[in-house]
Amino acid sequence: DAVKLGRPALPEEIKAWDIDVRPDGLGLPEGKGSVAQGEELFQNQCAMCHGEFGEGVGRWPVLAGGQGTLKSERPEKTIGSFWPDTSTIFDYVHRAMPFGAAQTLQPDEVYAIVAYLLYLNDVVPDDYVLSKENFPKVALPNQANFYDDDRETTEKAFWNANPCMKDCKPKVEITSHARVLDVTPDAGKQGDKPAGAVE
Amino acid sequence: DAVKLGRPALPEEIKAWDIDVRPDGLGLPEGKGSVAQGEELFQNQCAMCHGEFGEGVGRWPVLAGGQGTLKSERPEKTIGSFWPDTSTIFDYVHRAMPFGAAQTLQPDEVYAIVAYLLYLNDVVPDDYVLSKENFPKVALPNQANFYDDDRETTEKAFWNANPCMKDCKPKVEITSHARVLDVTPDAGKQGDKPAGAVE
Amino acid sequence: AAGVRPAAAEATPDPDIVNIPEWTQALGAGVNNHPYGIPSPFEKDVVRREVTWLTASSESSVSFTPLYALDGIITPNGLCFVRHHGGEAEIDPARHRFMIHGMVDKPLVFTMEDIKRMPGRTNRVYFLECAANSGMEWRGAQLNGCQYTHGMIHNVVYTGVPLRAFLEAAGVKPQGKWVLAEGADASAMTRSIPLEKAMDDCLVAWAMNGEALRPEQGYPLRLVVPGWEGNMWIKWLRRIEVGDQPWGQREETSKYTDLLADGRSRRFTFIMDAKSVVTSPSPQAPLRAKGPNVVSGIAWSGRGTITRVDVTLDGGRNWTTARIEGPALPRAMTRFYLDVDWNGEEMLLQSRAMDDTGYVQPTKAELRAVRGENSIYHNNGIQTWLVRSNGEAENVEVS
Amino acid sequence: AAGVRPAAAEATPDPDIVNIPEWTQALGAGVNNHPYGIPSPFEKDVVRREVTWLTASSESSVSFTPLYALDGIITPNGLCFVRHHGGEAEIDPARHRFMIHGMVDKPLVFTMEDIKRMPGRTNRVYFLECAANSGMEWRGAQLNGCQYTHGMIHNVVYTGVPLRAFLEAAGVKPQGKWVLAEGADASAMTRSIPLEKAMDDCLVAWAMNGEALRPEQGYPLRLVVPGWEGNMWIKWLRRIEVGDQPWGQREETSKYTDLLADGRSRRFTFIMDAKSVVTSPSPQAPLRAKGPNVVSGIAWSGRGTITRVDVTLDGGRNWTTARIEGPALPRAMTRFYLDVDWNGEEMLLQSRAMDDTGYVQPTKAELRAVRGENSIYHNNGIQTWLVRSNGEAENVEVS
Ligand code: HEC
Ligand code: HEC
Ligand SMILES: [Ca+2]
Ligand SMILES: [Ca+2]
Ligand SMILES: [Ca+2]
Ligand SMILES: [Ca+2]
Ligand SMILES: [Ca+2]
Ligand SMILES: [Ca+2]
Ligand SMILES: [Co+2]
Ligand SMILES: [Co+2]
Repeated sequence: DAVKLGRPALPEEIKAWDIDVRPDGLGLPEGKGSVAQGEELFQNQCAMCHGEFGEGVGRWPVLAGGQGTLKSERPEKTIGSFWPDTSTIFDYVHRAMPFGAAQTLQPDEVYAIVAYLLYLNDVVPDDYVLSKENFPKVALPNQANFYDDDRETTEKAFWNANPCMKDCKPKVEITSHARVLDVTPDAGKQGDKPAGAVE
Repeated sequence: DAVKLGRPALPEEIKAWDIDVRPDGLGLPEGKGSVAQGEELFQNQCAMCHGEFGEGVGRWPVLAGGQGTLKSERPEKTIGSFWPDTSTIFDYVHRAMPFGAAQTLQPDEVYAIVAYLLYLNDVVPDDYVLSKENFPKVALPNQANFYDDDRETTEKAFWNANPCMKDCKPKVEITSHARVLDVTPDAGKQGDKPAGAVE
Repeated sequence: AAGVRPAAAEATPDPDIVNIPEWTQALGAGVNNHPYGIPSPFEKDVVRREVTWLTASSESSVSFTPLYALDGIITPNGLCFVRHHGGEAEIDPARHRFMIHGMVDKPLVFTMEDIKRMPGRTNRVYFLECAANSGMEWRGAQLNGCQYTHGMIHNVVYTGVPLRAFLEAAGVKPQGKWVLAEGADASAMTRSIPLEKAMDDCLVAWAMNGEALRPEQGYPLRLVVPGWEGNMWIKWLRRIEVGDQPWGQREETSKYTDLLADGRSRRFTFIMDAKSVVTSPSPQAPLRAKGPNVVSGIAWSGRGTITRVDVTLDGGRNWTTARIEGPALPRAMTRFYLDVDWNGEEMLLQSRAMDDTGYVQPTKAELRAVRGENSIYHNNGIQTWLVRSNGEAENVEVS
Repeated sequence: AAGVRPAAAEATPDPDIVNIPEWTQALGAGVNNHPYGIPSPFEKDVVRREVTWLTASSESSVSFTPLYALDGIITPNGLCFVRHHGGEAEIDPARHRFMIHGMVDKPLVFTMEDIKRMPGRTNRVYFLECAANSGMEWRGAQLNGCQYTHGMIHNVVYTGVPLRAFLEAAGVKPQGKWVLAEGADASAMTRSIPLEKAMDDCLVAWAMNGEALRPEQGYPLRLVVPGWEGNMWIKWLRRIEVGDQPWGQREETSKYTDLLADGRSRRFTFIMDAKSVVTSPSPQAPLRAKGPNVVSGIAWSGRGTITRVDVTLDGGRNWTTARIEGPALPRAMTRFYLDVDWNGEEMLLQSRAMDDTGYVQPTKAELRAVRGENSIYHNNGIQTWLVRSNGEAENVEVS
């Protein structure tokens, strides 16, 4: 039998929470905004962290640039260099930005900011106006470079019933030492900052 | 092979900690004390909690009396009415009393206090002097009434492969309600004190 | 208290859905807000509780586990019941020593560092129940809440080394038949334990639920005596002596002996028999609505593994076997559930545990028939909660 | 740092034995000193730690589990690592709602009270590992301590109801293939999860290690996604939407995709592969003496149960199978030990986990050969600690 718990969700309630936007455009609200409008909003509400041109201030995230770096030693993963879907910008900025005042932006404002971020990433020209109608047509440059988890085939060698137990190598040498020797923050002697980053 | 951890315990170290006294007298230190000496010590260091005659002050433990109550609805379990072994008085008073100043009594003082507690419990006369030498001869009245765990035979019926599942009784009636309805101390309405006690 | 409300659809949108709450808009505290975390302020009532009028002093008393608010099988360290006889020893681990002596070839002293270097370290989940748990209830229903009737139990994962390893390192002489375990607190707590048990499954443990023992649980070292009376699990363990007979200590003569109706007393009743209790609903956790509800409870046995728990809603006339959910390990607390659809009728709720020795938890009447009402210890009788139509529950006994 | 001292007999009696310590003489604190208990003051360094320079703000950062000081298999709630993207939401449970909607017959709203009344409640032990755990180490040894290299993992018992029960109550339409899970915090965290997983073993959980979830772990409600990336275990869970395709959310595109050497990226790499690490000795837990010592570590696999862990002392030339001690449960942290007799020679310590699918934890070289060094996520390579003759340990890599 059916569980008699919970109650029907009202349409207004679903609407209030159902703010996600999918790559195919499902979930986009009515609205539109231009690069120019987006630039103003961005400079006022976003640039203090992400930089005037999305280049990032200090350790705050970089949002633009980085094209051609993905195979390098220091990949810069931005909207233009890495993200597959335009919808993600809309969805994420609307749900979580500005950091500290989430979900305060109106649909037209989000459209405008997304237009500006696309412009900063060389995806649209400076007179672009983004709207619900033209939205799904805007593809991002790196979209084709994502593929589904294939570890079970490409890493098949890691399934290995009998790993070596004795005399597995002739000689062992140390190839790398910890870069940050004294990381325990409360022990007083802060070491160098390492190369990596927690994302 | 033998574990290479730990180090030999020195005789002085064992002596410092090996303070237990067994029913057969093993562990008793040299020394002695009289009922009269014990009385003085007890009045000074013990009576404020246990009462002048071991009758207990407020909720502090009763140490004397209670003979003949063990089959009653309110058994009073004291040294004289319940305890099997004299050695336990010596051992416990020496290791744990006075409450708050444990292990401050000297052997002669403990002998004297034990003598006084035996006197209060009608086990020895008022001129008794207890010592390491005469110690094991003092048996306590209830000693014969202890026997080893026999649950596996006397409670054999509790091992019952097929307990009743359906129509196990004709009728069920409530025979007793919680005496202390509102026990949660921080809810403000403290109930009556119950009959039992946590020992 | 409880107010039973019917399940119904809302007519107007719920403001807690349509209005964005502050925690979805403004940033919350940073990740290291509490380097050692604490519960939500909304859980402030989930605490151990002492019943001050039970004892003369807080240093020799008990503070009970809030079983009614807990679930699963692990007791969080901060909520494990506390029973002291001389207060909480606050020990500097660098100054703590552990000695093995008596009828051994080679008396030994270990530092905490030595102990953590011993081979054979292991991890085991065990319940620890005070023999006096439910002791107030021998003469009839007394305290209104499973925190008080059954809250002298906890269940954690211990990390330690078998006591056997230390005994073997010292070399037990052939005459050795018992050990005395002693604590370093102000009660210098002692208990005699048969050598057979000491060599079987006892652990010398320094960690519970992954971290160091809590001070009130014996930091830095505690003896683990699986399935046996909690009082034997010596906290602040400093000494093991091997001997040829028991020591007749206060806690195995004056206390922790079981006075029967005929005036005689059982001693050495070490094992904790199979037992169970419904933790919710219960007096501190009333039902709040008709319809689907979960009867949740715990079962345990010092003799082995819980194999089955039955639940009755009608005071023992008819029983249904409950679901055991989560690991069911030997001498460990086991969680059971029964999903019920409650129409608001009064219920007389009970649970009945069975273990892999075939032992079945007895009724209180069955227990009293053998033991009378003066035993204080080892009350493992079946508990009854009367659940009224308004959802409130009360500790009662039934015919 | 470490000072290795020889084992030796004392010449004079130890003052910590022959002098009665204060805690054996004077009464300690009463039983209800801390109604919710806290660790010993001597354990004050066993805390979560943040590395502030890793991130721009503490509200989007990580505080690491002090694995080097823990043992057994359960992580105490106060020490479970913390990863937030918008700070710690402090939610009033009376105002929390859980909604199921999208491609379902009947969209539903549940209160916390409703959820706790659902049939099918269960308890399960699972590890939760952040996909970025060890992410700093792709380009070589970086941080000196397993708290930092491996401390984005914890392991607790969850109490909850299968997500399936809620999906079935709402009635998933045939087109439904994915669900979106969303949190109520200031990041409104979202992840797409295949419906198959959602219907398999995911739980909607409200308790961890017996008590309510901690605020930093999603109080009052969290999604449990056994064996999969920690980021998917949505905290402060408020919504499940059913759909016919994934949502391409920021945390499954910009983040939690694995950039390979050829510039392409794997997505939907949900499962956490088998992995292990020696937690002691390690840089924060040096050896302090020659002779017997215990190598202690943890192993886990998102694919199933850990069946074996091998340990090498010589950087991988020769391996010995370690003892697994304590419950070894599917998708749960497992504890292993190797007892060693250390003569003071330098060691290159490693551990290698195997699970019941036959997967063997790879070396870092083997991983890099397939993935390069830019992946950030899913670094489950074998960790090496160099233990010097003075007992100090350092994070290194070997040929
Ligand atoms: C106070 C600093 C701050 C402000 C102001 C701010 N952001 Fe952010 N932004 C962040 C942080 C921190 C993150 C990463 C959050 C996390 O860890 O999940 C972020 C992430 C982002 C991302 C995703 C980056 C990535 O690579 O995944 C985008 C896009 C973004 N912000 C856009 C904006 C926009 C648009 C605004 C203004 C409307 C804005 N931000 C205002 C701090 C800020
Ligand atoms: C401040 C109060 C106090 C003082 C002073 C005190 N006691 Fe006690 N005594 C107690 C308490 C409390 C207990 C029970 C401790 C426990 O729970 O383990 C006790 C227990 C005892 C017992 C065991 C009772 C039983 O039934 O098991 C004996 C015997 C005893 N005390 C003797 C003495 C003697 C002798 C002295 C003085 C040298 C003394 N006490 C001083 C409080 C006190
Ligand atoms: Ca949607
Ligand atoms: Ca430092
Ligand atoms: Ca002795
Ligand atoms: Ca009250
Ligand atoms: Ca205690
Ligand atoms: Ca977190
Ligand atoms: Co007993
Ligand atoms: Co991944």
